[in-house]
Amino acid sequence: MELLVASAVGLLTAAGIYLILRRRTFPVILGTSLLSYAVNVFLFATGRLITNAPPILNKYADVPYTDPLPQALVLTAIVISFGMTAVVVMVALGAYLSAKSDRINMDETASADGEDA
Amino acid sequence: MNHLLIAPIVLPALVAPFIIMTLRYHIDLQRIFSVASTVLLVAIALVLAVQAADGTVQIYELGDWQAPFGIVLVLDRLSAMMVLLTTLLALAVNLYAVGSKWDERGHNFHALYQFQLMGILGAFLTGDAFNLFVFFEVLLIASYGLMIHGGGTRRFQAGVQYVVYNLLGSTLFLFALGTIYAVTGTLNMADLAVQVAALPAEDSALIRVGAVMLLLVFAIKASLLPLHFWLPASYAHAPAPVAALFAIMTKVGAYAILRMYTLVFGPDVAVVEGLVGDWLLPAALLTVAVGAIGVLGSKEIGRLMSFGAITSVGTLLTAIALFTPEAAAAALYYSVHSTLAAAALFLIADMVRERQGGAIAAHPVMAQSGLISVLFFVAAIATAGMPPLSGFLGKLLILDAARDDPHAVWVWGVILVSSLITIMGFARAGTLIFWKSHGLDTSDTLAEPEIEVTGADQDAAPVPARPAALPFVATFALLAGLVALTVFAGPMTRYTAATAQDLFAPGAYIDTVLANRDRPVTESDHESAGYGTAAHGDGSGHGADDATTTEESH
Amino acid sequence: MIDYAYAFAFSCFAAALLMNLWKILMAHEITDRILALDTMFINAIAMVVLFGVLLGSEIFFEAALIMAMLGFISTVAYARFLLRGNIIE
Amino acid sequence: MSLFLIAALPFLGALFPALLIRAGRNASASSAALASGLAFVGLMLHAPAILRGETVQVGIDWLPVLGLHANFFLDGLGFLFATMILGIGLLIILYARFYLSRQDPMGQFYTYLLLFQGAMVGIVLSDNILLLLVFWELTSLSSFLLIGYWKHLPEGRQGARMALTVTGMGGLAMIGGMLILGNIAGSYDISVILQHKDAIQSSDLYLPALILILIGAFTKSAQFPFHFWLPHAMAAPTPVSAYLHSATMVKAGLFLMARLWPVLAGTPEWFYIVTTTGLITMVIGAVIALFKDDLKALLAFSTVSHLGLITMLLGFGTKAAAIGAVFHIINHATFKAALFMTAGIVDHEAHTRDIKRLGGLRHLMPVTFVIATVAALSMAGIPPLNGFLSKEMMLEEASHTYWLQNPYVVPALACFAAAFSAAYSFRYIAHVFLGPKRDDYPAKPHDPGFGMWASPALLVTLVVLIGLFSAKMVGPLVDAAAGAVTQSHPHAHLKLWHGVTPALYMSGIAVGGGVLLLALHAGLERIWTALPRPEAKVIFDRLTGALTERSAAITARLHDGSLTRYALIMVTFTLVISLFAYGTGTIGAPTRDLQDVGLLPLVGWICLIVATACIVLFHRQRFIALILIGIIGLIVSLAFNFLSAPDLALTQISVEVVTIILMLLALNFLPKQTPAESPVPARMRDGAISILCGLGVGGLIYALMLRDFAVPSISEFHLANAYKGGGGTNVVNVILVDFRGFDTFGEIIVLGIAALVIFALTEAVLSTRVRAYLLNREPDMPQAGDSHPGLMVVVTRMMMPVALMVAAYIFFRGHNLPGGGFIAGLIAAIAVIMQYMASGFGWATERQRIPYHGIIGSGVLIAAATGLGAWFSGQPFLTSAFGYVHLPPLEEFELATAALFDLGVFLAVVGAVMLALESLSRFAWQPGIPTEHAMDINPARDTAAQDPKEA
Amino acid sequence: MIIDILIAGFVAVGGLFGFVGSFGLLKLNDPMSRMHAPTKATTLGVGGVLIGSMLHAWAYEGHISAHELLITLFLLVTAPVTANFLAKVFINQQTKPDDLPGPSACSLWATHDKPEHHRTSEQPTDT
Amino acid sequence: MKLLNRFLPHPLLTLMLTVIWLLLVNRFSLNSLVFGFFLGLLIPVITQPYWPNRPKLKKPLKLISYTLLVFWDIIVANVTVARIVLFMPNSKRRPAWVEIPLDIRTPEAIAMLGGTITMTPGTLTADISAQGRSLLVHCLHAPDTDEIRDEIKTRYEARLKEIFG
Ligand code: NA
Ligand code: NA
Repeated sequence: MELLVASAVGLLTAAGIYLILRRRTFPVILGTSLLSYAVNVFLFATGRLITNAPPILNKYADVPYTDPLPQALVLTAIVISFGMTAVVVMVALGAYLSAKSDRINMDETASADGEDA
Repeated sequence: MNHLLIAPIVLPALVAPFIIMTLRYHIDLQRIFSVASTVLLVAIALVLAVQAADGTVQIYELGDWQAPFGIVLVLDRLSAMMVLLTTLLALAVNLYAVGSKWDERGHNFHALYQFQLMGILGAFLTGDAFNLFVFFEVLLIASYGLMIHGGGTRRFQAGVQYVVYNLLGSTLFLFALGTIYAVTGTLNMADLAVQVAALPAEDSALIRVGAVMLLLVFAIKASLLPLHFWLPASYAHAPAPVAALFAIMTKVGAYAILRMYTLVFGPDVAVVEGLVGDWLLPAALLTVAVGAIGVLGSKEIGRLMSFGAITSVGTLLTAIALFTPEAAAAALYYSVHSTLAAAALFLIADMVRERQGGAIAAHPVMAQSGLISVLFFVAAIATAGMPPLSGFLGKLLILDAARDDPHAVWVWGVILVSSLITIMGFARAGTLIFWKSHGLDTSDTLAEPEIEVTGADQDAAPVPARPAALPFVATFALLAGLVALTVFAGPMTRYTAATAQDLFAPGAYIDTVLANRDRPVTESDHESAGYGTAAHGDGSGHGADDATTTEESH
Repeated sequence: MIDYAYAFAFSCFAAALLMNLWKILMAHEITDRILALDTMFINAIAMVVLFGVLLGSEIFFEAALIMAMLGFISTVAYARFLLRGNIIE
Repeated sequence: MSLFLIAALPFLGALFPALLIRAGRNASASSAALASGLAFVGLMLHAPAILRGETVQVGIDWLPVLGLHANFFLDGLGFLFATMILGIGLLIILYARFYLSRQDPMGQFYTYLLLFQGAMVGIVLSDNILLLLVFWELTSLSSFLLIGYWKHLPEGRQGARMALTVTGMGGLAMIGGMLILGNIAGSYDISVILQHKDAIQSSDLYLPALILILIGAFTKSAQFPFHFWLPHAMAAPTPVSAYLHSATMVKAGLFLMARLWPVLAGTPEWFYIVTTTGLITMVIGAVIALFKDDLKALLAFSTVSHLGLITMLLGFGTKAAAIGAVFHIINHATFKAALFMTAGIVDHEAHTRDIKRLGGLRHLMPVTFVIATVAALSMAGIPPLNGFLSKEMMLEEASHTYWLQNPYVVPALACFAAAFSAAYSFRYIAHVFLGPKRDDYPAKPHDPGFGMWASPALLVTLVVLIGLFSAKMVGPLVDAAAGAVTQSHPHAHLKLWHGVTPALYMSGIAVGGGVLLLALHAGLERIWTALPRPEAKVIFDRLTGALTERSAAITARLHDGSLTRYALIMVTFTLVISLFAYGTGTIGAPTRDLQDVGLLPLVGWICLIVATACIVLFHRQRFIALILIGIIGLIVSLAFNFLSAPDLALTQISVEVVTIILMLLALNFLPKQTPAESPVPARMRDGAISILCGLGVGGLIYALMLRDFAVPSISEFHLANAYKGGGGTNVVNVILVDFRGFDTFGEIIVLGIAALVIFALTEAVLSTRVRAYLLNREPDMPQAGDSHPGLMVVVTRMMMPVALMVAAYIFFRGHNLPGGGFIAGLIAAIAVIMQYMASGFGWATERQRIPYHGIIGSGVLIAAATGLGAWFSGQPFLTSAFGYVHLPPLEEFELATAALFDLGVFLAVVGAVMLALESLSRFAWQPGIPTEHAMDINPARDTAAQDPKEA
Repeated sequence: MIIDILIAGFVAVGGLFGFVGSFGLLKLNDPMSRMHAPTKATTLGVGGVLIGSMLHAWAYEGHISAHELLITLFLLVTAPVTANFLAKVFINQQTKPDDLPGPSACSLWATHDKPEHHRTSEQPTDT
Repeated sequence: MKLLNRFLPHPLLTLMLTVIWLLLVNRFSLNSLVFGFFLGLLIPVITQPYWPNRPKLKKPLKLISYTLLVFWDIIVANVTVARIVLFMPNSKRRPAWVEIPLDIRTPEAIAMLGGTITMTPGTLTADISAQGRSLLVHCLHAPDTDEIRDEIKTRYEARLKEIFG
């Protein structure tokens, strides 16, 4: 089980990074999405894996519980990364509509010229 | 419990939603509330600084949950100083934003501004690593909004880059926190200090990875080479007051490095032995060099200022990377200086841009050229580290602190040579912008300053008519801060030296934070039997049924 | 016997999931891809419910409920995109 | 007068001229003179004590951590320099009042001048080398302003920048040297350092310190090879040149060498570096000066030469040479300042400084002629003027100095330079003032008013008097100053006639040689012009130009705006550093066993892996990539369910759907395909890096999962106390709203900000020409006719109350079972989004009563208010309270403030999601679309519309 | 025992229908037909499992569990909308007005009712 | 009656929501009933603007028998579809489009019919005419399209017409 989770995290990370290294905003946003899946599962897995032990206290039985803390952290992380994704989508759209290009790289050298060495 | 401790976070967190809810269409009321809130923050920060000045560490246990189980805010000399610095900067910049009417060029400026402050102040105050992440995100997302405030193509494009780069940073932050939690089982910084110090040295690889990833996250914020690439475009294209406020953002990264790498992963912690020594200092020195080269090679005033900021931050990181109390004290002094100086530079750059565009080239003489050139001159010598201002003293302190380091020659060489290059760069820019204009025909351009929209401001909202004195007051205030920092260098360095001593002997911090860890939880009047068995994934329930669990667990 | 039934049902839904995946990847028609994703959601609901039954736990109910609701919304969103480009107009 | 006040007066005075210029030029000048004069008087009050050989000291701690103290002391050396700085300063102020024209901003001039004066006084009074450094660099800065005073002249700008660059560089080197010096001596206080000669000279760091300090001194004093900036600084107005390049700035370097002479001099290193430099400078300066046609350039190179002379004397390291140096400093200041002023007068009156265009002025400007002649003769070393006296002393010392055991090098070169010195001095007289009167002067020259010639006249009076009555006039001063330099009590034998000494022969040769050289000048000049020689300015410009170009190129290349590259560098750097961290540590054995893999996880894993891989493969087809993202979200949610995280599963799937809606809204406007742009090698490189990162991250989490916590996690506390202290059985929810409610507070603020940002951005974009583009935009896919299908509208209408019911359910049970405000908020938002999607933006917006901004704000405020409520019971922010209420006939139920906090979360989420989506939707909204009906096709409506018509 | 058989039966039949639904998606050879299989079979498959779950709760947990009905209801209500939308996508992308039996001689199906498909001289009257 | 209308503006919806709440909490208790009823009163007020012109049911009780009929048909439909999917070769299958002219006019009724068609044997509502006077139905296997049209009209539409009027 651990191997499945670890390999999935690894692949999501790899795919995310590969897409972030593309040159248009859309694949880059896809990449950040994948990366946030990867990191959420990563963070979740730091509580170690266990089935059928949700951290819902049971009055009637002495049952095992998984580590609730990483879950709470992941929840926070999911929400935050949602907010971030929403913003990046929006900024990218704004940039595309203004520039009529969704290239993510900009030409920084095309600034004004000075002289008089 | 001293509720004033949380006031710097709660106050903006109340003012911002209030502005959003009720004052969305009343810019003047927004201004009043925003400025009033910032003034109040300054007052609070002053009181906190006074309280922290004698070295007492105060904690604020949120939700009344004792550390390390709940989130705790910690006020010590360092956080008090950074909070005060932030609020002072924020006030000046806020006045500038109001005076220059930058706040009118888009929506929600003041709400975002307050949220930004909340994030920054929270980051300085929190004693919990994950909470630090949350505040980083608050300050980042607010900064995204502020960065693209007012719109414009270039600003959007730079905004996308800024956001994406920082998203990568945030992701790395979570990887780091996950790793650290998975090894130590805790998130509280003081508790981490205890646990990491007790880790067996023969099982160090994983915590080392976590620690170094965390450092890289902070290094991104601090714009350490080669993680600084987000900075030039973002600062150059951000609205001026925002760029000026951003001057503190790099310090958040520097602060976090200093905090985590003295408290948790301190120089004498066995498991992180030799982790950063070999590369952090060279990287910091390269940052200085690249910044200086950038200053000399910039053709646009915003970029010039950005690279000036990079040089400063590189110098700061150089001092931090030495990891000695003396160097840390120098770094703290220098960080105050460089924050004010960089902010002033961005505001001045904006004044120039407003009047003649951003190109570093000759233009017809602009309105208030003399006054602005004086401001530029002062800010430039401060940034370049020329006497008599605090930049010089800060650099001297850093050079002095580096003298016993084996790499002292490099530190001295790079900092001094970079200073020269920076001086050349600023002199070149200043003479072109302010002096060369006098050689041009000035017959009909004196009356009406020509506003040349370049780069960042394409198709942005039209620039409003010339503002009043407030922008100058704000800029003067920042420079006056530099002067004060110079004149009162003695008391100031006594404070930073004491702060640095605290940092390198974090016993008091740790003891204060963890003082209540064994306090039992007050029983509610309800039945509680049968709860509380923990099994961290191995399926075999262990741990007791009640509050005694906590006593056993640590 | 009941265990065999569960095992059978699990296998059926697992197979269904894999078939859906295959269809999503290999379909020529875009409608088939969306349809397959929708079906995947429904099969997943079944699995969640089955899993709950197997563990005798009720905590999976909400997940199933919400998946039913959200699977629908996302399918409609995909389809609307293809119909009008604009999913909210 | 306190030394503090003396040092501060010029700085304080600097404030006034700029302010008083509105009251007139005289007021401005007077205020400057007053400040200078007061300081001068204050200084003179100390004269008796100083001339007795005493020193005056004051000090306060400025930066004790560093050892930077604001300590001042006044000894003979300091007194000598301060006297020159303030005295000549006064004369310059007077001279400048008449020199500057009406167009020149005089207030600025005096402000800069006084700033400079203050910095110079500071240098010479400092008893702390760090303090000295502060003033040192201040002179660079203020002289930068003075040299660039005529902003409209490119030479001014360039000269100023060159001066700043060169002297700034020297200053920075000196910082290094001073820090070393201070560290060897254990103090930065000069009076302390001067006690540590042996420690300093025996230190390993002596040579580096010496070199660094000397670089500072040499650059400032324009010593070879840093001499080239000085002539270019002549672009400044003449008063500036007269002040900076006769008495003050260039002498700062000499002052420093003299100041540190007791601890630095006397070693072979010192001798060879300083003497040689001085000698070379003296010779080169003298030779070049002869061939300069610009009066000020001639004087500038003569200054270079004389500075070399003094440097050489200091380099000799003997007491007598030091006395000579001190004496020549005085003499040079008097005659050179006077010469600069006369050059200024000539320029002012004749409108040219070109010697070739001058001549015969003696007839037109007799007063100026007299002043210039006396000063020039002094410079030439003609008795009985003061220049002769000190030059004699120099020649005397040179005559018995061995250079590499060679007795002839120094005297011969000194004599050679002296001859050239005499020659250019004579040329200044002969080619400017003598000769026939010309009729082609650019202007009609005549003697200026008294105000302008008073200053040089006073100076030449001194030249004469010092020459004649040297012992009386300056004897005590020279003794005191030389005493300070040599740390002894020397007695200088200043007199005109020393008898027939080698020096007298050499003087004679020099004067004779000078006359000869002047006679041969025309011929020599042809040779000089024909000689190839490096032009320092060209080299400097080329160097700085190249440096600037290179910097611009490097900067542009590094920061070219390619996020792709930035990200690649960041990822690679992170990977490398992390691997380094891992590799330098050691890893223990696993402590946990692997868990079995069942069918379900395997199938889920396959789906996830395949979908992820396919996203990479098909990412160019953006819509398909979004569908694949849907699979990943689904599987991750299932995995959370399977691995005991029901809350996460709910959150993941809800967020997933909202995200996809968001992306689809955006994709509508974006290109639907991504072009293949990166070349194959780049893709392979990216792939390799990505795979390595994936392996790293996967390996890391695998290693972590196989090991237990070092100590039990803090979450055991949460499990143990969730119910007892937090009142809930869903521990994750209790952590979110109670144990770590502060995180959640931050989290909803993040969400709220995100929505605000999106809103603001929409407004920003739609307020530009993008709006017009959007209105005229043709859809890039074939659109179906029916935009709001009735089936969907009906179903969503029915579902809305149900969905809200579900949201309420999820909300209320969250504290004890999976759920909570966040998920409930998303579900409620989705219920509303359904209306937007089914019935249209306009229709749904019209039905929205409360602005989403308000919902966000109220959510955050409710959460904050809940937190603040705790203050009223004396508890910290966010302390929760809960209780159990029993109202018959109802069963007992729980009331918790955490629910109120969660309500804040709920509202913030609803508001944020809706505001974000609504903002995005506005991009597509066309104002023309009718909004009164949700359904495009509604036969009931049509029938109703027809019926009245038929009736 | 009987209840076990019932549970097992429902669960197994549910599984079978789930399989059939997805298999149909693969097997059926035209896009419109493929929409039938998951809409109906998969929904029923889930229904079977849900009834099994209800029975299980009643038999083993000792209480009547009816919330599974909600999920069933949800699926039943939403499935037609999904199918409708996908069908419209198909009609929009793959067909022209003439490929379908017209609603009447001179009108269009809603999906085709866009400017470029309006037949000339048409008068929008239905039966 | 007026008073009742004031406090219970949407009795049917309130009832439905209360039942849904009880289903959601899955344990009957007085608390749940009271709270569910409270929400059942509240939520319709919030959602009211989103459902204007809510149709009045003429014979609401007939809805129950209709629902049962459809449930039964769904099960039959699935067996039919399963047989076709599993055992009928694609070559023998006769998919077809069928137009169903509509007599009902209420959008809710049409939607219900459309939903019913989709969930019942071998048919799927694909589209509606531009004026909403007929439905386009796709049949998975329809050797005789007229028969299908007639069955839909008699079995379902007639009943819905009764219910909605
Ligand atoms: Na509490
Ligand atoms: Na369906």
